[in-house]
Amino acid sequence: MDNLNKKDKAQLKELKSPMAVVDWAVNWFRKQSIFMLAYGTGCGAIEIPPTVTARYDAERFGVRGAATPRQADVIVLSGYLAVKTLKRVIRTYEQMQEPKYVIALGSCPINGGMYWDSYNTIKQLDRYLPVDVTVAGCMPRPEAVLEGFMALKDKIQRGEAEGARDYRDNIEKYKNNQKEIFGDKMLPGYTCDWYFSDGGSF
Amino acid sequence: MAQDIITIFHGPQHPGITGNMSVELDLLGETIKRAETHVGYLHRGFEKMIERRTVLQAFTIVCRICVPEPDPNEENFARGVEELMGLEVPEKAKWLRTMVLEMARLQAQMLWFAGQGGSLGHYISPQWAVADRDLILDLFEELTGGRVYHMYITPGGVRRDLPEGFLGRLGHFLDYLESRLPEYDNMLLRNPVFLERARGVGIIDPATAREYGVVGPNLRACGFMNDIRKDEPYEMYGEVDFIVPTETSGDVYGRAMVRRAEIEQSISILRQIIRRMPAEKEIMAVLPKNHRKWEVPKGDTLVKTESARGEYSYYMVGDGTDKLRRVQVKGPSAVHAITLLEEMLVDSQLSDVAMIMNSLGTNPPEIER
Amino acid sequence: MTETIDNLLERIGRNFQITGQEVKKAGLAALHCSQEQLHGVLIYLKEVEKFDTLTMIGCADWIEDDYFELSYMAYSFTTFFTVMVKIRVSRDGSSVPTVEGIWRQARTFEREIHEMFGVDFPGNTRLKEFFLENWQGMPPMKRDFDTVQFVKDHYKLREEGREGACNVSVERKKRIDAKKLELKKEGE
Amino acid sequence: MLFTIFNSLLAVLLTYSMGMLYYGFYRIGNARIHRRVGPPLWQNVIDNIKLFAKREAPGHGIMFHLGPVIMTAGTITSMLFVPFLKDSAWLQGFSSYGNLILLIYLMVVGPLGNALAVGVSGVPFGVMGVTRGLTRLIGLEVPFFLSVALLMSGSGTISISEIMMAQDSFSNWNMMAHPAAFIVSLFSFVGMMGASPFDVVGAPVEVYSGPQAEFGGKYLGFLAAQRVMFSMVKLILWVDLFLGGATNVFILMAKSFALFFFYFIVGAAFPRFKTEQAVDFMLKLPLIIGIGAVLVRFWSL
Repeated sequence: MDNLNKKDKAQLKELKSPMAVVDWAVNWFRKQSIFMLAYGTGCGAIEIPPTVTARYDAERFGVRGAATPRQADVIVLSGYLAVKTLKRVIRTYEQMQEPKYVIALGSCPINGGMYWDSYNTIKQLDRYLPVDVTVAGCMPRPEAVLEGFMALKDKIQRGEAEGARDYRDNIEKYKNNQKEIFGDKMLPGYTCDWYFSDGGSF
Repeated sequence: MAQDIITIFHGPQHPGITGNMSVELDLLGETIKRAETHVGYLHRGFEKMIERRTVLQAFTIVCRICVPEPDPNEENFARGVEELMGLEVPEKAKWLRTMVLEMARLQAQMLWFAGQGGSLGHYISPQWAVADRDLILDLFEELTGGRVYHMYITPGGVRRDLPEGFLGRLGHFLDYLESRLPEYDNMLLRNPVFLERARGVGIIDPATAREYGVVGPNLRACGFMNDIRKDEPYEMYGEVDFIVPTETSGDVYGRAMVRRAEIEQSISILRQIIRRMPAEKEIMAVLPKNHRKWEVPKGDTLVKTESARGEYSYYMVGDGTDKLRRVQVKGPSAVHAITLLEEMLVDSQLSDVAMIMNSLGTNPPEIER
Repeated sequence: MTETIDNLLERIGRNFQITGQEVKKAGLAALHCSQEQLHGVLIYLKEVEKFDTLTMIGCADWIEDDYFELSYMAYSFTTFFTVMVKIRVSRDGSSVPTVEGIWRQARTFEREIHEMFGVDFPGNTRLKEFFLENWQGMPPMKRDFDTVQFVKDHYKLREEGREGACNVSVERKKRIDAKKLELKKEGE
Repeated sequence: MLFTIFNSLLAVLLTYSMGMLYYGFYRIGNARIHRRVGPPLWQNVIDNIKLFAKREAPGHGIMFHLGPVIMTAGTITSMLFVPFLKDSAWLQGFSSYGNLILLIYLMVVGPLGNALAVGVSGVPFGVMGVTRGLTRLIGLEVPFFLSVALLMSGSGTISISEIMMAQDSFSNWNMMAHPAAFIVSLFSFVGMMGASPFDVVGAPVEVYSGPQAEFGGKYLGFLAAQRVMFSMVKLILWVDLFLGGATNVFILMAKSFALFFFYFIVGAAFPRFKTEQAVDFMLKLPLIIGIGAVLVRFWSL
């Protein structure tokens, strides 16, 4: 595989135990092949087509679209999330297979952005979902989106992109936060059953 | 039989839905027996936010109402404020606005082309069209500083004068685009499979179109020659020559042909603008003294702009303070994407949903704001 | 004789009780009438004057005087005139019979106003949840709905992670002052 | 015995690596048509290994697990009944025991396994995709059967090896000897490979990705591997039947790549038909040519 770059090679040399090498290799494959589920939750959706098409060509970096959550590795949430959308996003996220990552585009998922006083959008995405990479900007340019993917790749290679594990470990916290918004109209319990070892429910 | 019908949700996360909305479909086999649209996934409460912001603050957010084509929103908002406040816009600014609106129309049509090809599983057309659209975005970036959101057409004029040599570069781009159009035709619009699929599908008949108030290319594909640019000319549209292309079939193919012809018309309008752009420097009206607090007098007005997908209407109410009492937006999708779509989808096939939604130019953020 | 909007208004005024009328700009006129007259005027506009389309139903909340102003904007494709027919309804518990029977697209506009302002439209077949999901409490577009308070109550605005954030105008002033000082020193 | 097992493994390995190579080319070629750079050649291999390296995969009971297994088994069995080379002991599988008619049956096992698995997953899009696949099969099989029947009656045998052996010189290739059969079979070839305009089964904008909608992780990895191998089996079958077979692996690759290139160009140029339009299309032109050729054939007998 001659497209190992210098950084990768340097990392590889530092590894000592065989298991570490296996982990490293698995992470390398994970980072080189990213199936993206582009969920157009907001304005940023308009910059996804340029990112994956001829001008910016994300496929060069192994990023390609996936049709369904089951096949996807990363969910790209492009912009503000209305409450109604958030529910679907959580459902979609829970359907994805581990290891799974979240990239949030734009200022709105970070702190509400220019919709900070809107009654229908959430202000901090990372209260409800574990976000691995946020790309700031209103809206981020395709270069920035690609840069976000590069950051995610670095994170995967280092083995730190473990948002899904975080979600599993702190499921109570996340579910409570989600409950603050949805109230009694929470997502049905079976959507996250597999996160509870004892089969608990919300 | 009732038990043979399955109900599925098409969207909101689905590659075949144009944006973040969903259609609930009752399917018998693959034939749609009942459709119900669900919107609201993008509702931000713009009208509430504009209520809380002064005119200039609100101006920066109105363009976010419609992502694929933000400029008609700016235009409407600016023209509404000017009408309420009685501002007189200099001629150069009007020409610049017309130019920006036409460029926006052009890029929106390219985006439509991309969607139309993608919805049929023809993956060349999105790639080419989106890449060519990016060249317009580059021009926008040079002129306004923004790629997608420009915030260029301000109440009272435009924000910046032309950069040096801009019109020449625009001309080059138009030449390039014109040379590409035959390829687009060969690739998709004359493709036998496209003809097979697009003809006779998603028909809006003229009476329904009138009754529902369908606008834009969707209306013109039914044989009506209605275009706000011609009917109630604004900015410099009264000065430039263009024709309003029409078709009579009212189906997906007819709409595609109307849009295709509109690309040519936009190119021709832009060429005229390049030729006739005045050299003067005045691009702003005489503005109220206090820039931070424009007081909009009491009164209301309705302004309309023709976007690539049809007419945008803004109902704007001033109440004598520095904030607008109400700005109500009706995007072109609001008429066809909810009730009309539900009726159109009945008895069509699941495979056609994406194609019909694309050809109508359905764009959820402008329905929900 | 060419049709003018004044002639049109005069004809309507002859047939109906209009409480006020004005021409806003070329091709746009407003009529005020009572709620009882509304349907008559609209049917007249559609059937006799050939106003084919309802562009939108505007709604403005005049909380000081305690009424909503509903504007039905009819548009004619032959003369390109828009006529706003305005009625006033009370701010709470008001109900206006639907105009769905006149223009079918009114269904959507009424559905939205019902959700955003709480105006009831008896007879509308699609009057259900539209943009908002599971919304309880005051309709959000009413002016007495305080969106900032609502945001504070329901969502957590980001507080941690903002320590480095600074007040832009203060920072800018500091920088300008520093620059001035520098220039001054250079001048000396 | 050991040799047979080794030979079978070799066949699996060869089809897998050939398939990955071809589909790598497919992605790069498509990217070039799209005027972009495209992924590296081995991107498909990376994707595949990554899918196997995923920690989770959704399960829906035993039948769901068996689906991809049945599909892969169907593929490998069909592979073993297709001789890869002529005049060689290598890569023959069990082709001496089987014949064309058996193979036609085996090739349907895959979709069947898929249908069973998708059925238990309960995903409506998957069920719809399977239905589409079976409907399309009606359209594809008829021209295919016609061309195969022509071929069998022309060569006087139903053994693939013998059909292959009979084509000893270029003028003797079945594509030259039976041009009508070849042309008819090309229609169903494009359809069987799942290229546009017949790619109705997994159309993402219509039925998500059809039968694959619920498969993730290792299941999807199996399906992806199975898909490329099955494509290679079809390519090799066509090489055997119409292009005169191959005496060594390089000729095999050259010939199958020519066919693959044809499929790639057709797939890139066209949008997608609707399901019934695809079937309609198949039952018009190819059927007419096929029936005409059959009539001519029996007239001359």
